[in-house]
Amino acid sequence: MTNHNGAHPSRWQNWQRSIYRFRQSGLSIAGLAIVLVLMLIAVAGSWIVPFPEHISGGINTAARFKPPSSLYWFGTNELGQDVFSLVMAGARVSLIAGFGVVMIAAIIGGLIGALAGYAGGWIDDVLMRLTDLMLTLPSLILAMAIAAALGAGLDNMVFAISMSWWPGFARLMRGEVIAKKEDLFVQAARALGASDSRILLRHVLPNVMSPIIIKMSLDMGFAILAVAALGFIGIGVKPPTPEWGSLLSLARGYLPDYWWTAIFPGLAIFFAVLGFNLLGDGLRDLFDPKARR
Amino acid sequence: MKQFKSLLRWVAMATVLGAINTAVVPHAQAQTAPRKILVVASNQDVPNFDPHVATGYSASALLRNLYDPLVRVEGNPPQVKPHLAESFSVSPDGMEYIFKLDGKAKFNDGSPVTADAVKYSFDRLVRLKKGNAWMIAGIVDENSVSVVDAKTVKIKLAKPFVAFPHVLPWLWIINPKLVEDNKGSDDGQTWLKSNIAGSGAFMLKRAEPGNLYELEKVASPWKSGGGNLTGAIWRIIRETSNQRLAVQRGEAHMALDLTSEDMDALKDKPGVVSIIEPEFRTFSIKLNTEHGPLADINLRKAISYAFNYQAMLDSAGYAQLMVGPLPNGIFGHDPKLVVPTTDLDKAKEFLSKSKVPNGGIKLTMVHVSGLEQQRRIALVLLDSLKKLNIELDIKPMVWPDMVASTASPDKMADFFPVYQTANYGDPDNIAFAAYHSSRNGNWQNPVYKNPKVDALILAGRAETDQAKRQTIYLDMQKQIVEDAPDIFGVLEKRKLALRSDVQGFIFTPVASNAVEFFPLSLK
Amino acid sequence: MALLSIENLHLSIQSFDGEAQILNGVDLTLERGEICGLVGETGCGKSLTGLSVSKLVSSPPARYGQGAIHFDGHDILGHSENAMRALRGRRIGMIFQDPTTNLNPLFRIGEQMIDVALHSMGANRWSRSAQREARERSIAMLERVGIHDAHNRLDDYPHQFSGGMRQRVLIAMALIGRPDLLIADEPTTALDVSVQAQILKLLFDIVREDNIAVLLITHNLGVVARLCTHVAVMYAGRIIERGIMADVFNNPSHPYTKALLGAVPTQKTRKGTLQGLGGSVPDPYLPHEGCRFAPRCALAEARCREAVPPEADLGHGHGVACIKAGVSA
Amino acid sequence: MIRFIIRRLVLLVPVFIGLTLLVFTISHILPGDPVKLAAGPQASAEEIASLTREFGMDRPLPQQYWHYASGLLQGDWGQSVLTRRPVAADLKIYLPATLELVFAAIILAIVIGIPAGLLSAITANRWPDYLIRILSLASIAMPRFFLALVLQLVFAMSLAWLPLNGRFPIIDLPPPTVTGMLTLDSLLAGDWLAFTTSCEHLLMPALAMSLSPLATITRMMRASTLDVLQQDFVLTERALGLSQSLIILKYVLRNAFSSTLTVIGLYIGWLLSGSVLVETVFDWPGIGLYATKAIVTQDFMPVMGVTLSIGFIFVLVNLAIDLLYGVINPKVRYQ
Repeated sequence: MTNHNGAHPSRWQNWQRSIYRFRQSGLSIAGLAIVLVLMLIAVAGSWIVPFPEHISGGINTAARFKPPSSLYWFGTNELGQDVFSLVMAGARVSLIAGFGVVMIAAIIGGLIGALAGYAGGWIDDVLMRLTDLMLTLPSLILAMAIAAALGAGLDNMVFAISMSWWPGFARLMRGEVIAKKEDLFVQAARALGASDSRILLRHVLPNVMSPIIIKMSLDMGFAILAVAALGFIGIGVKPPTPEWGSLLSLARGYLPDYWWTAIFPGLAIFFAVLGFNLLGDGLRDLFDPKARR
Repeated sequence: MKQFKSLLRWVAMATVLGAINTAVVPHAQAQTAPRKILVVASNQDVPNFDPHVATGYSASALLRNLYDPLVRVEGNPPQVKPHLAESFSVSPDGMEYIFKLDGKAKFNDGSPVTADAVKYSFDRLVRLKKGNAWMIAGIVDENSVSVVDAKTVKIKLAKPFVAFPHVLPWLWIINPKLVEDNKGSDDGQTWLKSNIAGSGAFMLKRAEPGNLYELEKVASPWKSGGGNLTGAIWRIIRETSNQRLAVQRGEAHMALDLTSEDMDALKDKPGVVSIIEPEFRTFSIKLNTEHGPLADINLRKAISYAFNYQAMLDSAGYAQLMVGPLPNGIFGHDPKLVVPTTDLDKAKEFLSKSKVPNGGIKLTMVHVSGLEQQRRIALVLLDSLKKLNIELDIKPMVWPDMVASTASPDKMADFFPVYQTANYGDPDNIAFAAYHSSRNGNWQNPVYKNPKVDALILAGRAETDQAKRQTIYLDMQKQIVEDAPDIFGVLEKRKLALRSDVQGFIFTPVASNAVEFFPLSLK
Repeated sequence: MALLSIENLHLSIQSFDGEAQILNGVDLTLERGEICGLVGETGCGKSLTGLSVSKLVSSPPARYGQGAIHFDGHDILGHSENAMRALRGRRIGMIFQDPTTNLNPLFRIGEQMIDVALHSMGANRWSRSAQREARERSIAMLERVGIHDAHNRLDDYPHQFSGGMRQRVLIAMALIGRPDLLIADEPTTALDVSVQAQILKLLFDIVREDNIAVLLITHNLGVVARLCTHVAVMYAGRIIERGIMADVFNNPSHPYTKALLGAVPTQKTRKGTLQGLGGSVPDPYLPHEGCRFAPRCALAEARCREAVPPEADLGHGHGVACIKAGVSA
Repeated sequence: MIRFIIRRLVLLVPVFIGLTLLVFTISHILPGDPVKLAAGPQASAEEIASLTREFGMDRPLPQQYWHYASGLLQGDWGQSVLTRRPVAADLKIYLPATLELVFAAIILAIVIGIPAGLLSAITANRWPDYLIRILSLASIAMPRFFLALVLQLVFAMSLAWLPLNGRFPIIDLPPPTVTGMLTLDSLLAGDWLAFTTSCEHLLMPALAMSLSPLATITRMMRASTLDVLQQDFVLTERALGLSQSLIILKYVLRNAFSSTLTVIGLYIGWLLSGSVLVETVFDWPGIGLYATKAIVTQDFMPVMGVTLSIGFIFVLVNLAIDLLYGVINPKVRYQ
């Protein structure tokens, strides 16, 4: 792809073009904006929230089921807690839980995939058959079973979901490692007598990071959705954790009269997942444009 | 542009064609069959139909209509009414009961209900020691029941029990011939799990576990009278809001598990009758008096005074605060009893005398996961304990796990919330189950034991003189309040919603959600 | 009046890097029975000229600046898509380069042939008799292009045919509607040499029998020499020399034509005497005055760079767009 | 073709065995003791022991697995420790309900997704395309359970156009069970009213479940249609005068659809596993609710039964999709 002045496009121009493409699609920018706002809320959470005491379980039963007003932006719930504060606090919970799921899955899946890809032979077959089998099993039901067995608590829930989430990363990592394994610089490193683990860690892994990062950003949205789904079914959530899924599930009984207790947590889940999806799509176009939309 | 329109026409046509096979037809009103079928919405499934094994209000409701007990209980305050036994007499010392069986009573396979059937049923109940057997534990044993003649039964109690007639409505009579034919190796339990051998006015017509159970009226019920119902459907609807909407839209005639919010939503809806009545159904938080920080009486007192009773009442909606261990209005209840109220200064005072004068400890509370009311009370407790600088770790658990955790004091959490539904309108029911040390290790009274209180309870059980019985229970209540084994909670009012075309429903404050269909009819 | 006459056609394509001026005033005429070879280096715009005749260049991003394309007297640039559909397949046939990608892989040959035949007959797609008639015509046409046992082969899929056979099917499809004009864009380039000769011979027998005008777009001067009646040489979106094939090939006037012909190795060429042509095709994105060949032309002088050289007529249709024409290099 | 099918079926056997092994090990690794729970609180030690023996929990793991696997072959999928009901019987009741929901969702997703993707590709970068793209991005992010609630709120509660929940008005008797799917059974019984009522009950839950696959099918269809439009044969077909709608709806559609097919197979698995969310909102007695109840009481026989049946269905559906792919794409058929 030679351009006007015939010189081969420098790395900087490639970047410039990708940034142009990223900026060009308004959706990716919207995604980035939502994710940044989400992170801001998650970090600054309890300082910027009108009723911080409600987050840790404080109640005010005198003000039960107040509709949205200037005092309570999203109205109050069955115990008089400010729904806006709970939803804001829920951002931190969901973000951390979602990130936890994606991180654990990436590590476990990454290791298994790297090992399978690099070792090849029967190790590859065994590990990949196991991964394929895990993919055929219903992930949500497995996650529920594990979470219920481990007992209530966000950490158990995150672990349970990541147990059925890692196969995706394993497959991706295996494909990337197999592709990079044959590259010249890896052969050269092996020729220089580098040990297998050194090659894998120093040479191969750094070069497969970008597809992994893209998948992590894309999966973040769906991880948040999975955490909310489990919360919705009521497995693994310990009061007073303000987790969006459980907030929505509790508020189900108050429809249609106290609609705000359900609608706002639901919208929060929707926007968070939408934000990460848009950002993920944008990043995918940024890093490897040849991947089909 | 023209060519683009033709393309649109093609695409639209393809979509319409596709949509036809998921036909969207305006809400065709399924015309109700001429039969009169009562639809009851409940969130509790009925995994087992064996009358001597099953537990839970939904099982009691269906069994009550499929089988018959010796006597029924009806009205407010609950009165014992004849049923299989047309009459019964009690010996002066209250130890011997003689029942005269109704001549017309017959099982649904045609064979008459004889004294032998009654003995067979009681013996099986005592033998299995499951289901409602706990109600007559230690009172009726293998040789209590004897057959006088085909239509007369004599029951000699092992110990005096004033409220015995009130317990009988939950002890059903089974058809010995059918059960013997299908005895199997477990005394007929497997067969009776999903088959019926009763004399009730209804038969089990259709069972879709997890979805619905349909009862159909027997061709010629032996008991005369009753409503014009030809059948009833016990429909499982998990979400209380869905139950409320089902009644609102006429898809169900009764909803049994409504919350206060549901009742508010139903207030002025056409065709809906709301029933909000006090009932002998206590809710309190048991404290672990034997193990852990709460063994210290001063800490228990401090917490009892720090607890935000008003917040609990607000979140419970249609309810009233309990005054002491016994439900308000029951025989022997002392309305003037002095019980802890939210008083932070007293709480701090007791706290300073306790082993942890400035708090700084972490206590645990378990509650049934999915039970909304208990979750709210747990949060009220968490908020109240903050004032004493005590942290609360709330653990939602599955009911079987919770029951298992009450087996021994060290396994039990610091706080253990308990609903106690009176099966019969007598103080002994709550007192014995919730405060007698023989019940330790069970979820009703996991750990609390006080010999003085045990003696008072047993005395109350045997005392036939009403006035003396009254003073016994007054002393008992004072002693229990002094020991502060529980945080006394609320008496939740029973919240039911009926369609206006349901007739003949009489509210009975005892297990009113176990609905009896026989007297009911539909307009 | 000429069957096809392209007058001063300008075409530019909008893209991310700016607007590329592809055609810069193309003039070309074609009569029935004439076979005109349109030659030029890759990227000079000859394929786009072919596509423009049948208005297959989608706009946007393409834009016709000025000029017109008269087919049978009507300017097709003004035609609507439906009007063009009436011409395509019935009056104008087209063949493309690569037979492996020009047949829909998921449909039987017969299905595609019958659809094209139905269109060329203008018949109602759903009538039974029209379909039977279309099937007969397809079989006849396939036999004519040399596909034996066409009756059974109709139900075969494209991947069951060799490259040559597939090109024959495409020829049959293009000519089934008995068009007046055939535009063949590198019809044999993708085939191997042995098959090329057969296909070309087949194509031109039919063309001569049905007296079809042909615009043959190719970069293979040997093919033009053997088969074409006329030739037009294109450079950077403009026809710089055209005329009867013999005139142009025997005494090329435009330096670029000379260089092109010079680059073709013949038996007489001795080792090492083959001269290529320096420089590369000008960049369509940059504005340009004067003769576009100037930067690479040995005879170029100041005048060449000022104005676009008009087309001079050297007698019986032999035109050349170079002010220094006739001067031997 | 037949050889191709037989080879694929034979390959399934190791997959099924692998599935049973995996599910068995997972359920045994999980903490929690269902027998003690089922025996109930008052159960004495020896009663728990007798129950453990009855369920064969005391035997070594490999033996337990062998007993379980051989049982599977004879249709004995084990017994729920809590309700003592055979899992196979429960699955026979609950599985068709979920399958009906999942297939209705997939049909909706295809019927709406394919034309939407096609339209979006044809009108690339014009308002219909942008609208469809934004809607599909939003619907991928929309949580099914929230959408189900909103649908219920709007169409059942306020507009009362559609029934609130459940599979069939319980007053009327459902049509005789043949496939267990009410819509099909009522068609087989020729009962038009039953068919329309069961469709009404099916519409909202199916819509709530179909949103994500619908959005993905639309995006996949758009991408593959755009690719196909670049192909040479489309230009040839235009050059030969075929009408735009004929080219799009016949020639481009089949090519684009064949590459979207694989996504549909993957989504069936996703829908089966996630149906519990929609079933909870609409009280749809499917395997989702059944599994949740079993999970909450840690009764792992039903959980294994549900997980395995979903796994088997997923594998079979994907085999069917591969065969269908062969039908559409002749080149594959003769390899």
